[in-house]
Amino acid sequence: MNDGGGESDGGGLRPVRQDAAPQAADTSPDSQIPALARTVEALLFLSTDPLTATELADATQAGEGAVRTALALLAEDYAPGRRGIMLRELGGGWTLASDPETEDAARRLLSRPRLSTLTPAQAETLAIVAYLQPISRPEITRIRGVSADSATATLLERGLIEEAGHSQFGAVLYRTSTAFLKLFGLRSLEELPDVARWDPTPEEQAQLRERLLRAGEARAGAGPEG
Amino acid sequence: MNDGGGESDGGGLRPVRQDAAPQAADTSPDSQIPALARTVEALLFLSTDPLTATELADATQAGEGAVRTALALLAEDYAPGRRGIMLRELGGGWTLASDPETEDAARRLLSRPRLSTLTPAQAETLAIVAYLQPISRPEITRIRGVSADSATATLLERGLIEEAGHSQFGAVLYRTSTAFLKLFGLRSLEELPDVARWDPTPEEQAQLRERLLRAGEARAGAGPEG
Amino acid sequence: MSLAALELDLDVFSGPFDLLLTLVLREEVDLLELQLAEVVLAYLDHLESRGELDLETATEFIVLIAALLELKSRLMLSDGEEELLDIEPEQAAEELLARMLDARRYRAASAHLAELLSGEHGVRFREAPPPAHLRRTIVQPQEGSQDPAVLGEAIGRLLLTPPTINVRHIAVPRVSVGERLAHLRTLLRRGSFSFDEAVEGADRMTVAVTLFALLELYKRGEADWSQGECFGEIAIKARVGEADAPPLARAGGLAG
Repeated sequence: MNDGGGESDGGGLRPVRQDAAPQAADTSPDSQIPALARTVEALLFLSTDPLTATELADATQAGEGAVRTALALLAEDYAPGRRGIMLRELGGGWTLASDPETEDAARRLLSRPRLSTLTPAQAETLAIVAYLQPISRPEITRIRGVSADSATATLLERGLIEEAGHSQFGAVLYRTSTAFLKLFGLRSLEELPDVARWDPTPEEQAQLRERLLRAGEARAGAGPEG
Repeated sequence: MNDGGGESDGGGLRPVRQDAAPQAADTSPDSQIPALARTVEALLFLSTDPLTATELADATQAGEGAVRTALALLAEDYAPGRRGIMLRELGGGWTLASDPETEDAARRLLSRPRLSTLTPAQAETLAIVAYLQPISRPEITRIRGVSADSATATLLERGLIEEAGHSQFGAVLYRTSTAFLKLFGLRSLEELPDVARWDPTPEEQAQLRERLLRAGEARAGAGPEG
Repeated sequence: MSLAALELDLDVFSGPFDLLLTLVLREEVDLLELQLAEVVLAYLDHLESRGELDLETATEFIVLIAALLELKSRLMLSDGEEELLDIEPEQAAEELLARMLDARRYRAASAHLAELLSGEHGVRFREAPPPAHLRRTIVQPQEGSQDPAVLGEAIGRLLLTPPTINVRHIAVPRVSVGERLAHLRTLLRRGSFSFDEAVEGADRMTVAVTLFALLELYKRGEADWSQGECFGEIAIKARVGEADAPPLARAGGLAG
């Protein structure tokens, strides 16, 4: 999913030779860049992976020579040190990347949400896994009444839950991790608070799992059931 | 997550007076943009969500005023029609977007089409969520008069709406997402026109009410036969 | 095509569907005299003659006809069985008006949204995830920084059961879908039966709930039903084999 732009492969940062773009001189107002370069710029901006001149030529329906000229023009504009974004040649293709000098700020921005509190969907999913583990994703979904896929993915990524084998039906099972215990300051799962404190109908006798499934199905409007 | 940042103060796109950023004036080659603007540019490039001036200020560790100056500078550079990328104030913050003129090429390049149409059921469900959020699925169904399940599922999948906790009865509540604001070109929900704008005049309403009432009363006496 | 193009030739009305709606709302056509089944049949004929199904129009039609059905059933039920219904004509009128205004409001709002969306045509955003090395957390989350009560609370919330099915206008349903389901299933063991048999001697409410139960059986693929003609007998038979794949076949029952 995230190829990280392969920013460790060195050598990609070659500045473009200025003389590569002589024909790019156009008659448009000073700071406007030619249409093809603008389109190429947009494509580079939108694409996750580096794009080759051939790919760009196909998409823009322009000749490869014209695309290379446009790239050279952009390379000049996006030369290292000029902007916050740089044009780089990587693995035979072109890609836009943020300037490494901006990385501290980027880290402050991007790593921040990971430390913040859990979203309601994440808290619910985590609670279900914590109290009912091991449990499969379909069951989590049934209890929540709505998909838990993205919450599960985030919890996995944050290392709060982990896989724990497969159910008899082949679904992956999840359990909480050691990191989970640490984050919540618990020595063991035994220390999870007693649900009875928050139970809206404590008189119910059935197992927690069964009750959660029943409530979830009622919420999802699983249809009238006597 | 989306705090709206309160920068709905319009006028965000005001070109900057050069003298407004005296500290940023550096000795670099003519076309180099000031360091803060470069960092802001990089952050806007990296983030998939719109960023508020506050978020940018936190990440860059600069003052909000300086960030706004940098944004104005970038807004000028990324003004519509100048490049293949535009800077826009959308979804409660600032974000970079491709110029619509590059759409044909983008469509050829990217397999994923831009969301361009909604079915009437989806549009109606989205409108109800947009105006009445947070709102549960049963409520949406009540207003539409028909089930909204599949429309809700599609809107969720496309990221236009998201979960927003639970109602007192445990039904999942929905609200519109930042992606919704982005895709519909809105800076905030406040930009949606007052829904009363589409109401019939009070006179028309009174008339309608009276007719309905008379219909009901007429019924009370009549002996209906299916 | 739009629904406006649907021409009707009914006992009490002939003209376009749109006009019919207007007249019903203005009470110039008596809904109680209007056979909604005829409207549905006319629509089906119309579809057949065009040879294609326009989903948008079909959706619109279903919404409108469902609204008419609801309105009509309220009008029918509001008489004679008041004790079942907690609703006065004034209240019904108010509620109906509110619903019509709501529907109209959000339909207009949805048109506005569609316009906004098309105005943004071609504007795309970058979806690439930021490089992993920039997303990596620098500071490890502090041990014990989260309160375990959050988890207990979440479970408590999930244990909440919403109130049972929303049967809006009915104060106290005396018959449950569950009961009627059980009843139908008993009959179904014989292989087939008619709807009339299933509701013999029953009051209106029970008939309505039984129909609902029948829909449920159909949805679950337990039974098939067919109705040879409008208001004719509804024949119900057990479906064997293909357990959970309800066929796309006609679901008969147009009684209305």
